[in-house]
Amino acid sequence: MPLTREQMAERVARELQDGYYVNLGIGIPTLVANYIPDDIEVMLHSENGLLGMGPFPTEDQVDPDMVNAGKQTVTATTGASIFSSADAFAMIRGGHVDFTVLGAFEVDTQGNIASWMIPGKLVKGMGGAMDLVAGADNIIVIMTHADKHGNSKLLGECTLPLTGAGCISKVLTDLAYMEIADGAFILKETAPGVSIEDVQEKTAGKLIVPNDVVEMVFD
Amino acid sequence: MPLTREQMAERVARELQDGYYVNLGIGIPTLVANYIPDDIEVMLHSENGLLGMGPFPTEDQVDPDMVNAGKQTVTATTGASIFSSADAFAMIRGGHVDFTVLGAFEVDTQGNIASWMIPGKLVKGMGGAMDLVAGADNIIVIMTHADKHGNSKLLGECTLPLTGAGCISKVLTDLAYMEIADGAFILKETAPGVSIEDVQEKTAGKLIVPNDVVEMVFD
Amino acid sequence: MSGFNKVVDSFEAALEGVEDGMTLVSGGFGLCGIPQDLINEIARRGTKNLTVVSNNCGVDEWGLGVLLVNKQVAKAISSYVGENKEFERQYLEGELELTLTPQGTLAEKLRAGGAGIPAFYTATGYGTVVAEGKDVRAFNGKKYILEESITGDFALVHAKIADHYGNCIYNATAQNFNPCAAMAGKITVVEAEEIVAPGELDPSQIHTPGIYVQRVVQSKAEKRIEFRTITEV
Amino acid sequence: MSGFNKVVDSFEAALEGVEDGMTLVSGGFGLCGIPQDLINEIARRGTKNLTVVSNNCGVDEWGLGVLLVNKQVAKAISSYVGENKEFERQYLEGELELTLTPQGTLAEKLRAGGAGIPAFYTATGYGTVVAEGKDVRAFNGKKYILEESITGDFALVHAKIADHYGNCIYNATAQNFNPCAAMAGKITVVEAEEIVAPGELDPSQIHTPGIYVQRVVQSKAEKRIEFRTITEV
Repeated sequence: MPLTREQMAERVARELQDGYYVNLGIGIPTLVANYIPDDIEVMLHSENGLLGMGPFPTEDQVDPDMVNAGKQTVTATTGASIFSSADAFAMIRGGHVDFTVLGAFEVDTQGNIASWMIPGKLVKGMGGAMDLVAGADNIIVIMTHADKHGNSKLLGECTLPLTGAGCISKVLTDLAYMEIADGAFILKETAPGVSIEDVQEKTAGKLIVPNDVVEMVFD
Repeated sequence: MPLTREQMAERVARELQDGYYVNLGIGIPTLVANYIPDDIEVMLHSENGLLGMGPFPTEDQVDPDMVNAGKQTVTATTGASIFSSADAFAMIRGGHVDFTVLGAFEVDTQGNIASWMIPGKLVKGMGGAMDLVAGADNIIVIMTHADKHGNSKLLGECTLPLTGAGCISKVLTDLAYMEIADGAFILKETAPGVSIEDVQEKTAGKLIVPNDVVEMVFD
Repeated sequence: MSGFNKVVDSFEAALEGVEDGMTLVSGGFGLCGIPQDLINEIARRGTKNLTVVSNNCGVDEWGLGVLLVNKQVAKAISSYVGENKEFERQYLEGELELTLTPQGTLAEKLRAGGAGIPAFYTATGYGTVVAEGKDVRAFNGKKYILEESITGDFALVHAKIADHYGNCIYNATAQNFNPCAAMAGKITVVEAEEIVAPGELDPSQIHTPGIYVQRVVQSKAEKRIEFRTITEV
Repeated sequence: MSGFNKVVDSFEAALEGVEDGMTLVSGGFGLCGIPQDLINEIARRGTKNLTVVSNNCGVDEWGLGVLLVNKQVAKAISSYVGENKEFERQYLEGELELTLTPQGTLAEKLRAGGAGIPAFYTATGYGTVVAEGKDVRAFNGKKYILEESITGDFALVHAKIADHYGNCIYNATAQNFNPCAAMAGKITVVEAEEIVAPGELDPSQIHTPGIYVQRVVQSKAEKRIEFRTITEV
């Protein structure tokens, strides 16, 4: 069975370590915050200028001056800091954020990522996505393995305009967890009940299947 | 009579306007603060991170954490702000400081300035001088017209290593006030009792003497 | 008062000198921390053919969207222009020029503009359309592109507190692009929720020193929320 | 405690991992805001062949001068190294390498290093010895030189207050190069006069967010004054 959105978030959350500063993109990546293991602490970085993003406010706590990078009302955690956009991106660009989770339309075997623009559709802008992919050392892309028409999103070469070049080395899809190295996707884990052949069939880019592929386990 | 140090400071202070942010270099330029006209207000910028430098502290006010760019203990004026060295030089480099007064060893008719290094003597460093001359739009150099051996410090081409190239357009010496334009010093004012010939004699670089040179007046 | 008293008593006075064809830099992120009163005054003046530099372009009837509806904007330099139907329409019909700029690059361009740094290298955008026509250079084996700084004829800023000298403090994440915008304006105008006498603010706790600010005016507009998200208790 | 508790209980633990040949970035301006306890610990360890990046190099027996006397410094990157006889002697005898860097450029190089900007253009130094070997480029008719950023293996920082998470506030002009140094360290160590629990500091009033800081230690050294200048009353 392909992973649900929640399982994808849960799997990604296993990459978190105690003391990590983490930036979660909009969409499925946001769900990762729900699966932070109880025995560790992470601080969420929001690129509009907040380190230590807390949960949504209660009605009483709502403050128009307190939003996240998705422009949603949020709170700050204990020990948070707040700063300018230039400073927020200095943290990203300077590699100070330990872990970044992003969605994408396509990823390829060169570590390229396309996530912001589909030609012919209205361009709304890249926001902070280009900064995040170029600045972070440790990025995981989280997306479905194929689009709704069944076309693979894991390619030999991205077809859509890039968000960043050569900057992605980890991809989690609903079917598998893969790393990118030496011009290929390297299969590391499959979703429960998903066969290696299923993954191969839906991966358009070169896929290397080592001997030690494991099946993910969820409670 | 050549101007005294105090008269030089007094003459420079006449360039100040109400609301100016001003950076005063070490030495004679510091004295300018003593001649700020009563009917205007200026704020002094100190490049170690203080806008709104006040007088030296009384014994009771001395704080090792409160110093100026000369590493002297100082106070902050009402309405001061304090910031990092990077921010302090952003103000200088970005042209936000309205008026800068600096000493020099030599100035030439190309607007070059040499003020930080005499070959053969120990090099202590340029500190913030190169940033100040390159960043400020409105700089006045204040120095003696000739060195103690009688050699002119106003040259066709600086002989000492430069602090900045093409950035000086106003020079006040103990003999005269000059502007620099079109490859020449243009005499604007002479010190009381100093003749145009005196100035010409001690100016090695090309000196233009317009018809409207005036003599400075001091109370 | 002294030449450092930058407080003006009307939005009209605050924006005196804004002319057709100028570049305006605006603080704010979405609808958070935007200089709404100053935007409204630009609308009232009807100034045309403006270039606006701002992370977003507001929504249809709030934020910079007010100027879009009014057809005052010729060009936008932004990182994200969603949530705005009028923007879409004008852009698709070729009435509006748009230069999309990555968010961090945009913030840094403004800070650099204010700091007298004409250009800097960044990895952001390397290998993408953003890099087209820009210098590429490797440092320590990694590729970077050269980005030039931005300044504006006017910068519009929203602060929580400003003193008479223009020293500003921002509230919470309403800080966002405001300090960057404040640095980048030839004339920086601050609308503040509260205006205090010099000396009221701790010198070490000022976000934007007054040297960057030319005018201060009392703000009055409501604050709107773009996406109200709530934890139910 | 959590992985964000960065407080260590000794200077030895604070500087674990400092090795011969490393680059150390230090905050401070003259003797103001210097991380004296951390400098003393480097002296105690006797680490050799260090490159120190700091606006000044202390005086003969205080500040980084302590490391000079100890012959631990191979190279200094500074803007001004006066007030230090031992520095003079070592430099003149060829024991010490010195790269003089304009003060504002040095501050910006550290900020850029921390911000992931590998290089930037500045007018500072154009036409001088500082420009030798550096790219020159014109923007809007003015000439600028390309300056590369600096990072250090360790950054040593002195703060007034730090919380357990490494969020820092500096006192008065003891701020100076400290926020720049904090950004530029692979491992940034803060000595703080006061250490408080997270939540004690206003999030909007933090000078250096904890993300830049790896270790925090209680400082104890006295503060010295380089030039005590007094207004007689």
